[in-house]
Amino acid sequence: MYTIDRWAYANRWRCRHPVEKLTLAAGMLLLSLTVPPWPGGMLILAVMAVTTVGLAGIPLRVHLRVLRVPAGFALTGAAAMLFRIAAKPEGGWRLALAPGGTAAAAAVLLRSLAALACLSFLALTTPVVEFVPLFRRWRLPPAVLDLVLLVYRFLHVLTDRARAARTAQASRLGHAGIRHAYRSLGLLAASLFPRALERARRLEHGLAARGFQGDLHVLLPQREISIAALAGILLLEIALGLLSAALRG
Amino acid sequence: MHIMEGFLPLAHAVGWNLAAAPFVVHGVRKLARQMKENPETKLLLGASGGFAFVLSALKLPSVTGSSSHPTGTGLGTVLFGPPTMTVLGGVVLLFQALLLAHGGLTTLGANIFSMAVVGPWVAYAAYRLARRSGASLAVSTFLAAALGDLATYVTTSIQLALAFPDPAGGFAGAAAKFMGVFALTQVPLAISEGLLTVLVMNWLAQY
Amino acid sequence: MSQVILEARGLEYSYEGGTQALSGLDLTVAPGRRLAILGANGAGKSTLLLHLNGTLRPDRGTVYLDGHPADYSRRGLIRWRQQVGLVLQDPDDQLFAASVYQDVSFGPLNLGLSEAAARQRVEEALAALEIEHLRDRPTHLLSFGQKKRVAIAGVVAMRPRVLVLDEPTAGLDPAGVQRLLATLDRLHRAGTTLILATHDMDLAYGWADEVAVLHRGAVLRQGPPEVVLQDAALLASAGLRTPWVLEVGRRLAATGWIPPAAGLPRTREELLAGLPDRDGSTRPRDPAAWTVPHPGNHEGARQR
Amino acid sequence: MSQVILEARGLEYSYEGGTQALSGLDLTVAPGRRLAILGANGAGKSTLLLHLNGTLRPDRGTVYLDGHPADYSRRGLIRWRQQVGLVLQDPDDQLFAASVYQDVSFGPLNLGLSEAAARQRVEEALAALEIEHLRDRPTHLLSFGQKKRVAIAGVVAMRPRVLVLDEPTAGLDPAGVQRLLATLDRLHRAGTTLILATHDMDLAYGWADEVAVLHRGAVLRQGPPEVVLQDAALLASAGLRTPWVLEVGRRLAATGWIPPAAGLPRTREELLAGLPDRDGSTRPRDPAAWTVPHPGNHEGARQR
Repeated sequence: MYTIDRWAYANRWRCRHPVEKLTLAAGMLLLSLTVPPWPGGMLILAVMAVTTVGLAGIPLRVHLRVLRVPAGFALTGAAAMLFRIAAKPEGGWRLALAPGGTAAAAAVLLRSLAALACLSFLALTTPVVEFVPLFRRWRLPPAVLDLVLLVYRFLHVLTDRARAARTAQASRLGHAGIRHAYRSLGLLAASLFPRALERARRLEHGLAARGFQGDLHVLLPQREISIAALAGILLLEIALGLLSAALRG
Repeated sequence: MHIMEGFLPLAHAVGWNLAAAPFVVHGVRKLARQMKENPETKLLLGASGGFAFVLSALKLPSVTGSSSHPTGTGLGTVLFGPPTMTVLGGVVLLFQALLLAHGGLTTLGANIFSMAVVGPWVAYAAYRLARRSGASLAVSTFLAAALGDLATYVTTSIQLALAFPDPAGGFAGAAAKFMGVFALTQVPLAISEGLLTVLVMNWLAQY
Repeated sequence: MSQVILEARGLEYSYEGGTQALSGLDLTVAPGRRLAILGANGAGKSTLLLHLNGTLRPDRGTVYLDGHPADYSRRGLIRWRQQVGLVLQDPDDQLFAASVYQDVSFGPLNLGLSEAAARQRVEEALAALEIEHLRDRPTHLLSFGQKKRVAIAGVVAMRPRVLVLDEPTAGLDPAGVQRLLATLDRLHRAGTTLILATHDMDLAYGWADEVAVLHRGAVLRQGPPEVVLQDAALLASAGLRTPWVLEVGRRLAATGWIPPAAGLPRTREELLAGLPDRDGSTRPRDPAAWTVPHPGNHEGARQR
Repeated sequence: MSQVILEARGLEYSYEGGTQALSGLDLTVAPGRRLAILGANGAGKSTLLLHLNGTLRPDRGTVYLDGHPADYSRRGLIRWRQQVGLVLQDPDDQLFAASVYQDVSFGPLNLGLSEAAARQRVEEALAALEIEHLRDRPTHLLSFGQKKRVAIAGVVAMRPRVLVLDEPTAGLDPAGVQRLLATLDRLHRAGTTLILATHDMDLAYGWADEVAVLHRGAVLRQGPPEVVLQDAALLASAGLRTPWVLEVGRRLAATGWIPPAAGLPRTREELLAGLPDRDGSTRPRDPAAWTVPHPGNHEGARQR
C-alpha cells in the first residue's frame, strides 16, 4: 500500500477537521510562493517539518522519504537553470554557466521544497477522500466527486492485483534483465486493464444489488471545526509572512 | 512528466489553472451528461482512472536511473475521447499529488494543461489522421500514445521555459534546455508507452 | 405472506458469446427457509443468484416474487432488491466507499430513507454483523474476513426479507466460517429467509434445512438435505460428494451401530456424541441430540 | 543433495505501516517432503511463502537454500527462483499472456533457454498438468479450475525442485480438488518437494507427510500430521480445528473400536473401510489399509 495513504489514516491529526488542515497547508503554500525563498522558504520548511513530525506524529524518515522523490525532479529542473545558451563567435550555440544561475536555481529549489513540505503535510495527515465532502459543499459537480470516490476505491483494488502480479512475474524470472523487465511490465499493464474493466462490470452488479440508481451518496462523518485552531493557524501564517518580509528588509 | 509543487511562480501557477479551466469545465459538462444517460459509465471510468493511477505508480526500469512511468493518456483518449480524458486525467493528477506527492496542487493547472489537455488532443489528432490515411489500428494507436506523450513533455518544457527564460537565449533557449534535460527519459518513455498501448489494445480486441 | 416467497420457473439464460448458463431451471423458496444451492464450479450457481434479484433477466422462463411475475421496470427492480438482498462472493465487488460507515449507508440512502432513519439502519447492520468497531476504518485496509462482513452489512442494512449469498464461506478460515454461520443464524431467527450457494457439502448438510442440487444450469433435485444428499448417484452426476458426516453416519447405521429407528447425525458434534461405546451399550449415547430423522421416515423430496 | 533443502531461522518481517507479519519464524523443509503450512487467516502464511523464494527479505533472520544463506543479489535471486517455484492463490494474478501456450512459455524464455528447449519445457508442463488440449485457448476464457492448472504449469515449466503453493484448493469444487491433488502427487513422485499453505485441515491431514502450524507469524510446531494434529490445545490456540477423520478415528479408538495396536485412519476412505461390523467382528475390516501408525508409537515431532 501507499505510504502516504497509510499514514493519513494513522497519524495523530487524523480526526481534526479537514478544513483546519487545509487552511494550514493552503495558507503556507500560498506563502511559500509569495515570500522571498530566503529566509521565508527556510522558515516554512521548518514550521511544516515541526507540524508534520512533532505534532501530527509522522516519523521523520517517512516525512523525508516523501520529499525525496519530488525533490529529485526539482533538482533536475533546477540544474537546467545553472546553464545558459551562449552564441559561439564562429556561429552556432554552446552551453555556458549562467551568471547568477546558482542563486536562481537555489531560490527555485528552496521555494519548491517549502511548497512540497506543505503538500506532504496535507497528504500525510488527511485521507484524500475526506476532501470529498468539502468539494460537495463547494458545489463541485457530483459527477466529478463520484469519479474521485471510485478512482480511489479502484486504485487500491488494482494496486493489490498489480502487486501480486509483479510477484508472480518475478517468481518466473520476469525481471531478470532490462529487456525482460520491460516486456513483463507491458504484459502486466495489458492484462490489468481488462481486469479493471471486468471489475467495473462486477461492481455494477454488486451496487445494483444495493439499489444503485446513478448516485453514489453516502452518509459522511460529522466533525466540528475548531474555531480556535483555525484562528491560530491564520495568526501563525500572518506572523510568518510579516517575519520573512521583515528579515529580508 | 509533472511539474512539482512550488516549482512555478505564483503568476504562472494561476495562469495555467485559468488556461486549463475551460477544458475541464467542458469535459465535466460532457461527462455529467454521459453519466446521467448511463450511470454505469461512472464505474467504467472509475476503473480506468484507477488503472491509470496504478500504471503511473509502477516504476519503469529506466536507463538513466530516474524513475519515469507510463501515463495511459493515449489509451484513454482512444477509448473515451479527449474531453473525458481531461477530467479523468485531472482526477488522476489530483491523486498523484495527494497520494504520491508527485506533481502538486498549485501546479495542478499546469499539469492538467500539458497531460490532460494537450496530450489527449494531440493523441486524438494523431489517431484520426493516421486512421484516415489508412494506417492499421496498431500503428494508429502507437502514434497516438507516443505523440501524446511527446506533446506532454514538450508542453511541460515550454511551461518551464516561460517561467524561467534563459538569460541569453530567452524563451527559446530555455525551452531547448529543458527539453534537452528531460529528453533522456521522456523519449524512450514515449516509445515504450506507444508499444504498451498497442499491447493493451490487442488484448482488448480479443474480448 | 404467501407460502412461496421466491420462485423460478423454466429459467433459461445464455451469456453473450453463447455459453448457456441456465437451461430450464426450477426453484422454489418458502419463507423462513435456509436453502443451500449446491453445484460444482460452472454449474450455474452464480448466474441463478443474479436472476433471483433481477440483475440478470432470463431469456425464457419467469421469476416470481410473492407469487407475482417479477417486474423489471425501474421501480419494480428497486422494490425487488429491497426484498431480496444479494451478497457477491468477492467483497471487493460490492464495496466502493472509503470508510465502512459510509459504505454501509449506501443501500439505506438508495431506499430514499431520511438521514436519521438511514443512520439507524447502519447502526443496526453494524451491530448485526458485529463490526461496530470498524465503522471509521477505510475499506481498503480491512482483512478479507472483515471485508466480507462489511459487504454483508451493506446488504443487511436494507432489511431484505430474503438474503442471498454467493459462496459466503469461500476464503474464510474455520473460525471465520463459524462466526459467519452464527451471524447467519441470528439473521435467520430474526425472520430472514436465507439462500446460500456453495460447493461445500459438509457446510450445506450441517446448516441448510433445504438443498437444491444444480447441474448444467438446471436443478436436479430440491428437498431436505438428509434425503437429497443420500442420493449418491445424483451427487456424483453433479460432480459433488456425499457429506462425510452423512457417509460415516450411514455406514454406522448399515453396520448396525445406529438402530434403524434413530436418525442420522447432522454435524460433527452430533456424530461424536452419538458414537456408541464398545462395552455392550449399543445404543447411541444421546440419541435425543440427533436432529435428523431417519431417511426412511421422510417424504416430500421433489424429484425433477 | 543436502538433508535440508530450504530452511528459515528466526525470520522477522514487518509490513510498512507497522504490522508485524513474521516474528521469529523457524521452518525446515527436507527434500521430497509434502509439507502443509497451516494457519488461520492473517497468521502469516502468505508472507512466509514470499520469503521462501526471496520475494520478501526478512528484517531479521535468515533463509537457507541447500544449507547456504540465501543470496539476494540479482544472480542469486535468479538461481533461487529457478529452484523454488511459487504459485499464488489467485490464478488471475499469474496469467498475463494471451494464450495458454504463450503464458506457460514465459518462465522458460526468461531462463534464457533456446526456443527448442523452451518448447520442450512447455510441452512437459502442459502434459504434467493435463492441459495439452487447452494450449491455444485464450487465458481469459478459461474456467477457474483451468486457470489454476495453467498458473501451476507456468511455474512447473521452470522445473523447480521445490514447488510452493498458496491455498491451491481455494475456490475449487470437490472434483477440482481431487484432480489437483492427483496432479500434485504425480509431481511429488517425480521428485518435486511440495509446500502448500492452507487452512483446510482435512486436506492437510489427508495429504501432507509433515505439517507446520503457524500462529501470529511463528511456527508453533512442525512435525508429522498424525502427531501435531492430535494436539487439540495447540490447534485451538492457532484458531484451527482437528481434522474430522482424525477426531472420529480417535473417538473410535477411545471407545475401543480400534485396537490400540492399529493406527488411525487418514482419509475418509480409510475410515469407512475400517469401521467394524456390529456382528461381533470387532477388528477393523482392513487394518492393512490404514497408513498411519498409532500416535503412541510416534516420535520426532519437534516442539518449538
